[in-house]
Amino acid sequence: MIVRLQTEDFDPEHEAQALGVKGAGARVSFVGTVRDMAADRTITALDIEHYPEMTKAEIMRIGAAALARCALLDVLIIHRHGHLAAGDRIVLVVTWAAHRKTAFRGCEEIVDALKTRAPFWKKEITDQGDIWVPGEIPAP
Amino acid sequence: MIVRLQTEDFDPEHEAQALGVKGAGARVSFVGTVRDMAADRTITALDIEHYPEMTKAEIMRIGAAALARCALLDVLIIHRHGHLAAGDRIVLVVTWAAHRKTAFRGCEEIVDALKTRAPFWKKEITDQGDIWVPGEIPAP
Amino acid sequence: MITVRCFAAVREILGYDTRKLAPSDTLQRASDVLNAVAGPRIADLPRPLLVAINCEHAALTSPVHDGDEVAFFPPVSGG
Amino acid sequence: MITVRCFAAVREILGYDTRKLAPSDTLQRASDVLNAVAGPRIADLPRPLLVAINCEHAALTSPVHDGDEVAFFPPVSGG
Repeated sequence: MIVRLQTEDFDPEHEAQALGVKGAGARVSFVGTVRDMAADRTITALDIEHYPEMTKAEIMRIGAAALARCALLDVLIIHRHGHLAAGDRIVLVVTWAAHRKTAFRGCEEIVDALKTRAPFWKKEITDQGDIWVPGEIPAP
Repeated sequence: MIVRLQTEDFDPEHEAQALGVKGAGARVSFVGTVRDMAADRTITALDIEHYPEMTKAEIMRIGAAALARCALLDVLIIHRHGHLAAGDRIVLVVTWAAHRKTAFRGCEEIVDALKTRAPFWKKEITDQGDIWVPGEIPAP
Repeated sequence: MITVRCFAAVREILGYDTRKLAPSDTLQRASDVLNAVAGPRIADLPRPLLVAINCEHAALTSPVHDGDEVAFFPPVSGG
Repeated sequence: MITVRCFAAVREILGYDTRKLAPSDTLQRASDVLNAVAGPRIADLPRPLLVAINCEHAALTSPVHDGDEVAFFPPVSGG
């Protein structure tokens, strides 16, 4: 399992290839990007704040849980922070498994967990001013 | 929506970028590859037969159904046929959506439908002889 | 004419991939076409057997008309 | 010492990102730490308010010990 936090962009295919996972019949990738519109406002940029000492540890816990629960062969998670422009990639989650269902399940579980558990906070820079993106409340 | 059938390999990221989809917050990709092991046998290659006149039409129907049902922004499906080696890519399905849940739902629906509806048949070339891969029976 | 197409194990068992049949009153449904082309080897064919008519999934009970292409094949395995 | 960290809207409202508190019998739980650092501005903080202790998610009722790092922040938004 690889977990990386960075300010720079990444190439999803290059990163996935670099892991050199063998024997997987299925690979599922999620790429999240900065949207340029939300409801009534135009978004020009996104400032992503995080809790450096906690972020990597929490993402490792999220990845390890999915790895075990979904019998994944490997997991790659790259998350950016800092100042991003509309259209920029924010996050990459790749899961490898013998079969498609577990690869899909693992990837979606990780993305869901990032939303509710990984300590990032996003401020949208919009034509209506700067707005904190409301976080998602974890299920009890 | 792009649907392509080919014998040659493809680069997943290059193909996805080429569509130039704008405004998607989420992109989910599935890459299926030829496994090198299955239960007790070693697989060296896979011969994929298909029904050329039907295949593209059926995949277009599958993609269009997911596009509408999951409110996807766009869909890309590339499927190979012919003689593939263990580890080779077989299929790429990419879905773009405003939000992650619909992108995941759409991608998985398409991959599931390819399994049960797209007219491909796979013969594994293994150390135990050549074996037709059993197809999946569509739900009634 | 009715065009019959066979794929994968069906093709291997019946020994051809394409055949033409003259339309006839005895060829009302896809199952009639199958009986005409398979004869006694019908027992050797994989089950379930899938049917497509004019490149769309159909059933053995689906009606067949002059000019149709009727295909028989085992369950598919795309993706 | 107990280290207090504040993020995002919590940081903006309280006006600092890190503070140190001397351990005391009145600082038993994360909620006691919050009261000590927020004072009356506690009413302005976003709800629900999340808590982490030593870089793991915790609750306002979780116990706090000397040497702990206690963080307060709004619901997160990764991915």
